[in-house]
Amino acid sequence: MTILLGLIPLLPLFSACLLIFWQPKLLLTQIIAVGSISLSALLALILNVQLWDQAQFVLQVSLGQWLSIDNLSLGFTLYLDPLSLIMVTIITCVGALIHLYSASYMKDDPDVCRFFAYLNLFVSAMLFLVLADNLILLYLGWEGVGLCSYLLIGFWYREQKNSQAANKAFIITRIGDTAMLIGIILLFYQFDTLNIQQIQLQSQQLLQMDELPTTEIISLCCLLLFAGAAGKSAQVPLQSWLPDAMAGPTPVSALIHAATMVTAGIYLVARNMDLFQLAPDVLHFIAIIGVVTLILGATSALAQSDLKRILAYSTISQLGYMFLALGVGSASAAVFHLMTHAFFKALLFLSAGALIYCMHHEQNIFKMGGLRKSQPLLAFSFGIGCAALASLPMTSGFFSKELILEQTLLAHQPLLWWGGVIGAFFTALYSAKLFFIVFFGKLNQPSTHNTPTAMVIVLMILMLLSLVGGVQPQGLFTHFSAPADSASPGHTLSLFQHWLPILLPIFTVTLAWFMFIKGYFTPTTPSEGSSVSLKQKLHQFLLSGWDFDRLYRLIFIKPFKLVTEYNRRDIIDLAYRQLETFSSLLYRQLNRFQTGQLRHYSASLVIFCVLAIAWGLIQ
Amino acid sequence: MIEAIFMITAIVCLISALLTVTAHNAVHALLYLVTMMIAIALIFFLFGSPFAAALQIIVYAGAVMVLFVFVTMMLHQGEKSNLDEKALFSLKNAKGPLLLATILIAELLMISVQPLEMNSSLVPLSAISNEAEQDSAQRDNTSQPNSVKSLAIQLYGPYRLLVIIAAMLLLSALIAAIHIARKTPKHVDVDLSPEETQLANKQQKANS
Amino acid sequence: MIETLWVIILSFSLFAIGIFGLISRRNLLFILLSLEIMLNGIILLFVAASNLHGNNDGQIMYLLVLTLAASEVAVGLALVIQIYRQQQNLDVDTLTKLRG
Amino acid sequence: MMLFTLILLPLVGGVIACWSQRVHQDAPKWIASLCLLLSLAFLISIKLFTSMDPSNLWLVDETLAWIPRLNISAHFAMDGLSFVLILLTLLMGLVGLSSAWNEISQHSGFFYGNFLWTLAGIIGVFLAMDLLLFFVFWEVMLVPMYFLIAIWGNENRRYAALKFFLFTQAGGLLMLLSIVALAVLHYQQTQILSFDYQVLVQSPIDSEFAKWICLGFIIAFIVKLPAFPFHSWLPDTHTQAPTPASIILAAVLLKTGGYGLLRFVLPLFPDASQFWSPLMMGLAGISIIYGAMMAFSQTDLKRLVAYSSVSHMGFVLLGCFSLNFYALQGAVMQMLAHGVSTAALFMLVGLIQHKFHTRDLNQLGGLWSTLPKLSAMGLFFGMASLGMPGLGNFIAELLVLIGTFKQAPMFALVATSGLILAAVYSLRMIQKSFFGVSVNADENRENKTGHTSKQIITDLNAKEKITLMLMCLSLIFMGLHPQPIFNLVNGSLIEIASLFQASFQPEILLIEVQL
Repeated sequence: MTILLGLIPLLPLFSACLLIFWQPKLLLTQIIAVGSISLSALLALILNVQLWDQAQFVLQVSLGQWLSIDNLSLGFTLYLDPLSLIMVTIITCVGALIHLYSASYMKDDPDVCRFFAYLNLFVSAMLFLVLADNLILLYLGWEGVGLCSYLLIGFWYREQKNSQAANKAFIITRIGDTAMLIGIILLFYQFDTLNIQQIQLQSQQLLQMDELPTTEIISLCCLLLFAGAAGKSAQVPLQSWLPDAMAGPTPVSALIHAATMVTAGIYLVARNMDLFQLAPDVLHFIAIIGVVTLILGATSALAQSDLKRILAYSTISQLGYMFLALGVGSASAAVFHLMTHAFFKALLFLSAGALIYCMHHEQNIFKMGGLRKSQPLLAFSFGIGCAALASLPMTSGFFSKELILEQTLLAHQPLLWWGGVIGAFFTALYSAKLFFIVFFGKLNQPSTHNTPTAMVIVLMILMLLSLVGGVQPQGLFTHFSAPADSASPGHTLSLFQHWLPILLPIFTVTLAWFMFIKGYFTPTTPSEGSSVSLKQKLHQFLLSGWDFDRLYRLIFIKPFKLVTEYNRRDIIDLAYRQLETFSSLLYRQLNRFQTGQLRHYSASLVIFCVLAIAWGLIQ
Repeated sequence: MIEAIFMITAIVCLISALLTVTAHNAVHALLYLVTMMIAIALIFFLFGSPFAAALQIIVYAGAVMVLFVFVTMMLHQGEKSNLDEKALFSLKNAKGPLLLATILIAELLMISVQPLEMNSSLVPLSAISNEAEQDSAQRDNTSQPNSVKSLAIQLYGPYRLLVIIAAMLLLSALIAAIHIARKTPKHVDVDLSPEETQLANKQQKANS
Repeated sequence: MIETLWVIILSFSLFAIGIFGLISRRNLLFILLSLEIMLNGIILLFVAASNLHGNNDGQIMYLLVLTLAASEVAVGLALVIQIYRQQQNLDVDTLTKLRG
Repeated sequence: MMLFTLILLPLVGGVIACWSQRVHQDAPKWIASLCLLLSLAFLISIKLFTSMDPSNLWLVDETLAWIPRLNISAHFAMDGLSFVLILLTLLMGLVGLSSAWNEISQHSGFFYGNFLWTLAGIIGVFLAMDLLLFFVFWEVMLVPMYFLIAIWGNENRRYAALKFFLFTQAGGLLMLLSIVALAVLHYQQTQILSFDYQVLVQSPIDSEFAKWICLGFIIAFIVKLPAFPFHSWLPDTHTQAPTPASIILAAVLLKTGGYGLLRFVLPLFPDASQFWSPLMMGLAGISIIYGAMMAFSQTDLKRLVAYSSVSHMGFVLLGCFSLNFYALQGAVMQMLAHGVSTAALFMLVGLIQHKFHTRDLNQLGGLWSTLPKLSAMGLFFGMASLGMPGLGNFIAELLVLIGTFKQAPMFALVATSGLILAAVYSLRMIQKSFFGVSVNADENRENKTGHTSKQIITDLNAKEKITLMLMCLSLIFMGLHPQPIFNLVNGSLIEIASLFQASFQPEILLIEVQL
């Protein structure tokens, strides 16, 4: 069975190398790419089936020794336990579906082979990340994923803005990764090993001891690890790259910016949950960040007019939910929401892709109206996706989000709970608004060709998953039977707290319907007059994702550019060139003494002798 | 008695030196210089080194000064160059060098006065013959100092290298002088008057 | 007996006169002449010293200085002739081609 | 005599190459490559056939009489560290050769002669155990490099060559001064007059002068390894040097500075280097940040890569002076990885300059559409230079950071921010040269078609593809399986590290050093 585990990450890697070096024709690339991913998906499912009954299992396979100096010894060992099994299944299944989808979506693109090579490389890096047994191997997967997202966002490299978006994504995630690297190194000095399991064991022992040892170093490590997670999963300080990352092809956004890469941060925190338990204030900070991001994402999604940017902001807010769940200590709720979110967000993105595909690359939602009749399938899939997003009852989104809200309540965090509820309200509002604008109202642009069959199949499967995904995998809860979950069994939810999350989505959807009928959802035209109304300013503020871009440009980019531009000719080099000019100046001065007059020379000779003798006499 | 002779020759020497320096006419200067050299030769004689005196007269006054006379003869334009000379040098605009020279004399005298309080005096040849015997022993059998014989022995004894160097020096000076003074075609012919030189140049341009 | 002091005074003054001539005169020939005067001053000292110490070193040195003076004059005068050929006058102040 | 022949081979090869130009136009190329391959084989054979007793640190150790009166002997010795660096020299020599294959046309004999003499000088530097012999080879490797730059360089090559020579020469003289001072002090204290490293290392001198002598050595090596205040010769030299010369310069000549620090400064002056280590770590931090910021603002491609290597060598300096076993391993690894990645980058930039006759970033662009293979390689090596895990540079920087965090967290923090800046400038380089649409590729094709036929720009030819592919594989090998290199260098670094950490008990000291 361990060989299967070993094969899962290596298969996409082999196919990626094959595609890079061999660059076969279209059909062959599709077969290799989709084949390898679906094979590893199959392997993952097989593993699932075999390990379904065992509650607690650990599978380890070593692919080779990486480096061992003094007491730092790292190896390429893969570690499988219920958490990483779930992650592997999500990644490989969603990945396989998206590969199938993009096989037809990208078939008329000239360098398809490069696209599939990057996609395969991405999936293998993600699998290494999830299956890593030590933090440096995790970091290897982490950076590999960052690299592939950079390559895929900037896939259509001809437009300048695509490669700029790719640069922005890579640099912002790189900031998070460097913070994480510092955290890893500090962890190495704290626990003397980088093996994740040993760190968890040592932190559990530390937890048993009543007096907690040097907590501020451990909390610093946790904070830095969270910074890395925030970078990768686009949380508040480092989230401005995700909306711009929509410049890449839609399947890329579906796979990377909805299902897999952005969840790496959550996996990191979930995997090191015992370590984070040692730093309760960091967990609280994570929860706060989660809520802030959740509200930011939801409100900004309201003001967007581009279909994919709305979905990007909604991903940010759903990730905020997951971090909220992690912050209150229930990793299982977070991972469960991660799973459901992966399915319905992938569905939303892929149907959006199909929509754009048949509206021949029109992405502004106000230009697509009344597509209910011309695209019934897309309307249906979009409907299910939006329902799951808005967490209408009986959809998978409902179960996971409601679980998160319940966990926040159990963890005695009423304030955060209210934040979550407000977020849920806004989420329901913008998803309903999106659905109504795109599929109801008058038809102003006919959709030409309908979606190919491959895409339809994928959409069907994803619809099924996002509906039935609500059933919680049995293994998940036993893995995380961490004490925090059952912290306060006695505390029961008050009636109001129990029913509000159930009724809220239905109420907001009807509210949205009325607003749509009244025509509140018209695009706010920017007024020419100097006096920009408050509504205008608010809309602009939300449109740019709470203006983080302008803030960063002001604080970091402008001074950095100013200093580097000023210092282009290297002040130090200038100093050495001054040396040169000084010596030529000196030459010109001394030159004036050589007049060429013979009598001057002899006179100066005599004067010198006179002075010398005088000095001799004085001594 | 020797003291008196020395004093006279010294004064003659100084006056003639001063005159050579301040003379306007080149030939006068030369002649004054010759008299100075002869006076110095006499002083050498007084010191009791006849060989040096003879050499001074023969080589220095005789050969070197004659060389000077030849060159002045070649370059002297007669009256014109005397007039030029007046323009080139006049005592009133030579204040600076005069001042310098006097300071220098004063300093040199101050130096010479200090260490020599022990007024040793130079003894003419005959008086010192007795002390010479003792120190002549270490030197190889020089019969008596300052005689040409002992000079020659020394010259070709310990100092033979010096002789070779002097010879080399003279030889190189000879070659250098010949080479420098050689008349190359593009030079104007020094003994032609200015009009003839233009004529020569025109011819040269014609036939080249 | 001849007072050493006087001899030194004589040679130093000859030397100083030579220097005065060297600096003040602008005609190259006269500069060479004053050079000769300086040399004579020095020769005087050499021979006086040789006599004072009773050995022949001074005279040998005199011989060397003599050869030096002779060769120096020869080369000097050759140069004077060449300069005269090019400049037609021997004024030192006009010969400034070698300035910096 | 083995090591002496190792130096003699390139020297003699150079002479033959230089002479052989008269025989046939491209005879020197073949002779040079033959000579390099021969010396590579000789080096490998030395390593394989020498006995492997772990107790004796030196693989090969031979002394020849040189100046008996001053007890100066031509003492050559090779251990793991110098073996690895000589291997790098010869490999980069071959890479330089392959890039010079069709680029150097006029009087190529003299070019290959100089090329091989520089390599001989560098090998000498890595083998010399006697301080004066070290100084001799230190100067010997400069002179041919000066000619390489001054004759075959780009537009104002004389200025750059002179600047390069003056900087290193000044450093060298300072080193000579400190060598002599060291020998004299050593003589005063132990009555043995010797310049030999192995003798000097036994009895480190303990006088307050030791600090200043150590500083003399450090400055000489910092000028060569361009650290912050003395780096301004590198960008000019690289922009004006021909591609093979700048490959050799970047890949190996900078490493002589790092090697000098490891070999002569740390062991000879243990307490003095402890005294200087905070200042030097500060300088390293500054040069990392300064190099990165300067690289960001450059428009000339070669200057950009030059400043990036200033930033990378800052890591080596940081690694050397954090006096910790991990950091030392990291520094050596950084020297190797940086050597390979920068040599490749310079080769690519040379190719771009050869094909487009410009190094200006603003005129380049959209290379991916015209030269896909070259751009793919450029992307790979750009990623290597920003420290992408899985490649050699990352391992090196990781180890240096681990070592430095233990010793001085503040400097390590500065260095990690250097990582971010590294990403910034290499992404800018990749984006401005490979992505986007070529700014004037279309215009200059139109106006050029007037007189020249449409200049078809060919992608990489077979030879270049092989060299670059080999370098990619070596970087990946260093990234995923660096253990052999660590084992090779282990012996000498334990020696150095044990001087500094009293508590450092290398339990793996006795393990058998195996390839």
